[in-house]
Amino acid sequence: FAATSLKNALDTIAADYEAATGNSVTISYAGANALAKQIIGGAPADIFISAAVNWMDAVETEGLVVEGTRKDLLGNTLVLVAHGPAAPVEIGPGFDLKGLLGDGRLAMAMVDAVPAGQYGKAALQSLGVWSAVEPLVAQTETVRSALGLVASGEAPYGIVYATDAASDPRVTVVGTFPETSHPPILYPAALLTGATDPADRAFLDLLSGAAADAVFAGHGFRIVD
Amino acid sequence: MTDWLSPDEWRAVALSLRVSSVATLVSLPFGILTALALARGRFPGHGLLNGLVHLPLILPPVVTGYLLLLTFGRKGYVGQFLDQWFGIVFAFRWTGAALAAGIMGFPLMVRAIRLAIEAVDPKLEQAASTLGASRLWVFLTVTLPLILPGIVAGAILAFAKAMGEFGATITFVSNIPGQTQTLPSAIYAFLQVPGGETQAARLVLIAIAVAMAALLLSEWVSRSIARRIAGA
Amino acid sequence: MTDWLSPDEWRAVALSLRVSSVATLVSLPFGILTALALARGRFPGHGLLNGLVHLPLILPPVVTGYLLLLTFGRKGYVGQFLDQWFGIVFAFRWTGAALAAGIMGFPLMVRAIRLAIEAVDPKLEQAASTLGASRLWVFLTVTLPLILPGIVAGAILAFAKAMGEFGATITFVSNIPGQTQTLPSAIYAFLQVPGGETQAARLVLIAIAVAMAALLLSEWVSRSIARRIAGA
Amino acid sequence: MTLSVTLGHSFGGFTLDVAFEAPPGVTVLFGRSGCGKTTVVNAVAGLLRPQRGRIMLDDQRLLDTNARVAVPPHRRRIGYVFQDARLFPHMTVRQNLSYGRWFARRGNGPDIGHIVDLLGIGPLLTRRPGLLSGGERQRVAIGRAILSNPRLLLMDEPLAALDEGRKAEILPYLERLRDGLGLPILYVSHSVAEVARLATTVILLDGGRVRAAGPAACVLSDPQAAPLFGLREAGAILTARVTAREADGLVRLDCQAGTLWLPDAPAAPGNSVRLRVLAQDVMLALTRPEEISALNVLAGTVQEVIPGAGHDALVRLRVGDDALLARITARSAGALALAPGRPVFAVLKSVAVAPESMGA
Amino acid sequence: MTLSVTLGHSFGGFTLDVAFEAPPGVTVLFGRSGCGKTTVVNAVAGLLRPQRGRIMLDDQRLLDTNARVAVPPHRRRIGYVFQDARLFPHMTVRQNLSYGRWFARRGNGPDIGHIVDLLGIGPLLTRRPGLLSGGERQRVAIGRAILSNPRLLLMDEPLAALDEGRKAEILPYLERLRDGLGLPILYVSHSVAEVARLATTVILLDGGRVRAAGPAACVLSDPQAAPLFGLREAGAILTARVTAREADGLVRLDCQAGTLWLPDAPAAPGNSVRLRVLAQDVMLALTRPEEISALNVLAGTVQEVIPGAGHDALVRLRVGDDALLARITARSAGALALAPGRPVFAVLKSVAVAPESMGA
Ligand SMILES: Nc1ncnc2c1ncn2[C@@H]1O[C@H](COP(=O)(O)OP(=O)(O)OP(=O)(O)O)[C@@H](O)[C@H]1O
Ligand SMILES: Nc1ncnc2c1ncn2[C@@H]1O[C@H](COP(=O)(O)OP(=O)(O)OP(=O)(O)O)[C@@H](O)[C@H]1O
Ligand SMILES: [Mg+2]
Ligand SMILES: [Mg+2]
Repeated sequence: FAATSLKNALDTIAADYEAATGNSVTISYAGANALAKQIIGGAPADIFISAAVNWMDAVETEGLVVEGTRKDLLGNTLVLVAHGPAAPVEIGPGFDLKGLLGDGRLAMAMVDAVPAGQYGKAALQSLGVWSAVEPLVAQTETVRSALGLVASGEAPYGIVYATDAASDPRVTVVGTFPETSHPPILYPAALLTGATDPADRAFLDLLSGAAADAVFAGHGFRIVD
Repeated sequence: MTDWLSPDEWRAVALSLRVSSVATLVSLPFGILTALALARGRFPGHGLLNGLVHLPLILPPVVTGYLLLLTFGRKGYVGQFLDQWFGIVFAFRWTGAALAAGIMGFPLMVRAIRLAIEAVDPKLEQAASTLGASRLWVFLTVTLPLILPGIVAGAILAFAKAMGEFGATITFVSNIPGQTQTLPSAIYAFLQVPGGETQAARLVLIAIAVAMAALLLSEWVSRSIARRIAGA
Repeated sequence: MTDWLSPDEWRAVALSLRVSSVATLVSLPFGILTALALARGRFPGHGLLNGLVHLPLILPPVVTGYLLLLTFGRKGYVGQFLDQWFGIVFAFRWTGAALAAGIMGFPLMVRAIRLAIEAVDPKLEQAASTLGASRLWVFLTVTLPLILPGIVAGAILAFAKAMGEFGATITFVSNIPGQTQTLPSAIYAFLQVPGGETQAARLVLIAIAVAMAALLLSEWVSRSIARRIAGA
Repeated sequence: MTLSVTLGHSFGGFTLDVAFEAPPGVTVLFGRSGCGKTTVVNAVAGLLRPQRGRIMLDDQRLLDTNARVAVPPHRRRIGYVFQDARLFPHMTVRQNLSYGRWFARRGNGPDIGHIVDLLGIGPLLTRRPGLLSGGERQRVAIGRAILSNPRLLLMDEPLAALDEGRKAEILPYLERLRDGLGLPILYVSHSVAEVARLATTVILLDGGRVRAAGPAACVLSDPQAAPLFGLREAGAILTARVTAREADGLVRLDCQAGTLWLPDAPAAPGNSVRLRVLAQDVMLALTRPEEISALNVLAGTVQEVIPGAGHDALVRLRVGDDALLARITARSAGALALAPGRPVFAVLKSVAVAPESMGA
Repeated sequence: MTLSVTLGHSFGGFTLDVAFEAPPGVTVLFGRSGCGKTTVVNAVAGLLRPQRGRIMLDDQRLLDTNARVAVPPHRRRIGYVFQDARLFPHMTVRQNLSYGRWFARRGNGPDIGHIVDLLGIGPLLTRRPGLLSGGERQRVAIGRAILSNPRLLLMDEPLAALDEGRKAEILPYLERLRDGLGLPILYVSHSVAEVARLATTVILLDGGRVRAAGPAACVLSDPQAAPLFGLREAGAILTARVTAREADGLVRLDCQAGTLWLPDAPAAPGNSVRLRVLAQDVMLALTRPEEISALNVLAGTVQEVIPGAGHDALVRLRVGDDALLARITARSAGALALAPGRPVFAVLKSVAVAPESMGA
């Protein structure tokens, strides 16, 4: 079970793994929240890679994580993107995001629900601009939709992961949020208690291996040691 | 009551009601016309129209929302046209939410009305025409009253669907508290947070209560129409 | 054709077809019975049943999926019971996807059938009873054939809905390729990935094609039934 | 088989309160539009659950509101020809006809081919009812009810939509059902000719109540009932005994006042029959007319001359023990100086005493 | 207003091919069940689009398939009383009645209160049609059509579901519509009595074709047509002139062969009328009967004795220039030695020549 945002990278890694070992990997991509609930509800999952720390916490609290296997696999950065070519923006405390937007909207994932939104909100709060732009935020179901809004030009700016921003030529990264402005963006992974096959552990180990790191990095993820 | 719902939540409830009612009422005339065309018409594009109407049912809501965005968004062809000529903007407005909800409920509405139209005895319409009623009058005085239960059924389906619609809405007009944050969006937001279930449950109960009230009302209307037609 | 769809995609198409068909066919008898109870019954829980049937329409699909997970999941009461006594498991199986799709399409199916039942002239049923047919036989030989167009309409709505259902399915049984990854889930997954739009579009076209075929078939069946009843 | 019915029911403005017995044969429910005929028939069929009532078919209780007994319609085995045909639109004519068969437990009812021929619906068998003509539909409905092999047949104006020719073919068949199979029939009709021809018993309804009931002959000659039938149908009953069938085919009947010849007889020689003679078909003469085509001349005495509303008068005669009514012009009554006690001859054309006027 | 109709249409097994003229007055379409009457009426109303045909109402072209003209039903201003009532179930009886009014452009049609009284539907006005009795429904349908103030009235067996009493009230009203308003009526009926009473013109249909057509009196006495009407309705036409209304109310008419007295006359003194006399109501005598109640005795000669199927015979007489038919027993024919050329007296009871047998 893995968060949807990992799909491209994980698919590549899994394909390589299958080719190399002959073992087959089945990956179910969905939102971290849905996956966590399903795992708590008894889903036959062996490995869980969450896009947010809190959902992994929820699973761990239920005692479903094999002790000692949880590790933060990946990290990500948060960027401000704009539609089409645009001038870079200096992101710092009190920067004039509102002025930048004009009467346009700032596309973000849901700020209370979706991790990317939560991180974005935290960042804007710590930079002291949240209250100014809050009424202008268009919250979407997923971070991808936020990217879509910017890509199609419906919203001039949006806050998304660097990994997403890299994938779409219609958007320009105009700035990166300082890592200190928001809680660390981490993708924890863990072996679940339902896993019996030793290959499961092997695959999890592989994910933190160098080959995997290269793939993840290729998709814009930050590798956490 | 106010104390156990936050202002944002209240606004979500009110907005949902507004969006659903407007979506239902505005789409009703189109629904009736489309149902009429599908039930009675024999024209070349019949199959196409039928398919088009069902599309929102077949497609995942996100896709529908995305297509809406491409069409009716600020940069969409229709959206630009409407904006320039009529000043109608859907993007990021509650009207957009209503549009999305209306389109998602449209197939349900059309099907119910169509079934009702197909059940009308054409002999009664013939009788009306011999009494001097033109086709329009026949429709207004005979067909329409007779399909009223079907229209009510279609409207309530569309309304219920609109109350629950979320995927297309959020994709199209996103989720702006007080403007486009409907009840389902709010519920969704709570579900995304660990431990948000109880708050979500509260909103779910409200949604259910509202929809049930509408449902009971529609039942009652349908029954009283049916009873009148039976003659008692 | 095989070359422009990956095996996983093929499996998603096949699975969607299977899930939708099974969901439609299995829920059909229940749909007919429920519609019958709602159209004809005068029992205490009438309003409640009516509300319950509409619930999946009112609730955001995610909520429905979550409720399904709580009820029919491995840890759910009903799920555990079914597992222990009948060995039926829904969780994370395609059967679960079918259950979710069936439940989501149920209100549409019931409403269409109910409208058809309400349009049947009870005088014909009375005539059948004077000819010696018990209530069951009256239903089988008179009511059922007369509501066939409504049943077809209900089934096609449910099928279309099942083809597009996604929110409840992915919440309930997740998105496991070859097991629970239906066409809409696959589309959704592609939409969430950078550069997945074209692949998503391809799958959308397939979904549309399948649903249109089903739609045309149902149109044809309905028309030929209607023509037979008209006597031509 | 005897049907006995007691019913009380009220709709908004209409109250039904009837009690009658329908002995074997054809019982005709007769009355103005809206007087409650269909309501009674529906209650017998079990389609209407009356507020109070008791319906017995011989000793089987079909309904008893006191005992909370109500046999459901499909167990009553009662065939019903509805006022509106109510054919099943999704079945062919043939399937409609054989529908009741599926459920008739005891076998060999009427032959389907025979009924089809009788009703002239052979060419329609593969058609669906949607586009049949009004009369065709009604004929199929009659066939369907008869073929369900019922114990009792309810017919609500079954022949109203049919032409005289078709009626003339179906009526004898209904008579045969009545006489041959002993199938009791409860029959609603507005046609006095049909009533006179078929009825064993007549129940006269008016405003939801029984106005008159009894053997057909009695009710039809009841002066009280005359307004309901119309003046042209006023008549009286003669009792006669069939004595011989003569060489030229005519049947000789003796009654107290003289001899009658009829072209046909409803019974074998030696039996007693009742003849209905319309007041309109009776001519009066002071001397026995000779050399005329009318064969039937009866001697009697005037009992009463009742002036009518127009220029006519109804003359009641006594011929033997029987009464006879004659409708003549007031002028003739004067010209012949008709007054109680005056002896007269009643002339009836034999062909006017048609077979359909004879109650068995 | 004259309606002229030429139609060709075929359904699966049935082909319609008719042409007729309906002059002012009542034109009755008569024929067996399934012969195509409703089909013709539907085409006139515009509800059926025939494959070939031309329908003219005076000089307005309602339909002409050659010229591809077809006036839509709502512009034809033709009232239609359907064989099945087709009331609007969602409207009250009153709303049903006034439905046509909304669309009638020219004002002052018949008075709604008057029609309601005539049809006896006053107590039903606030009810909905769903639970009306069969006859009540039909009466409302008649009212609805008349009140739509049409130029032509189509009536498909409008009185079939009604009792004699109600018919006796409605028929004179239809006669008044015919005569007073000059409203042409195309009327489908199975009842010879209705035909005889109302019809100006009779169109006899058989299997989709016109078998006979013309003034009512001619068609009704056409021996060719007799089987379609039934033998009991065989009759002939006498032409007579109304000469006086006498003191006791009887009307004196002279015809070539003698004098007739009728209780009522369809025309004022001095006018010529046609009388229909049923063969069944004619008695023959060799000597002029005296002291009898029948006032009407005509002298004539036997032209032909036609033996019937049973024990009866049809005797054709010549009385003056007119023909007269008498139906008597074969025995009487023998006893009176009836043969062509033999002089006889025809006795008709005056009351038997009822007003409904008179064509104007
Ligand atoms: N739409 C149709 N398709 C096929 N056959 C039809 C259609 N309409 C009528 N018919 C047939 O045409 C014939 C004439 O029908 P029509 O209704 O005109 O008869 P009718 O003279 O009115 O008879 P009735 O007195 O029984 O009402 C019937 O045999 C009928 O079955
Ligand atoms: N379900 C009902 N509710 C209210 N009134 C009714 C109902 N059914 C019948 N009536 C009324 O009861 C009366 C009797 O109806 P019924 O159908 O028995 O008449 P009918 O004698 O069959 O008349 P017709 O000869 O016109 O068919 C009518 O006045 C009718 O309007
Ligand atoms: Mg009735
Ligand atoms: Mg007809």
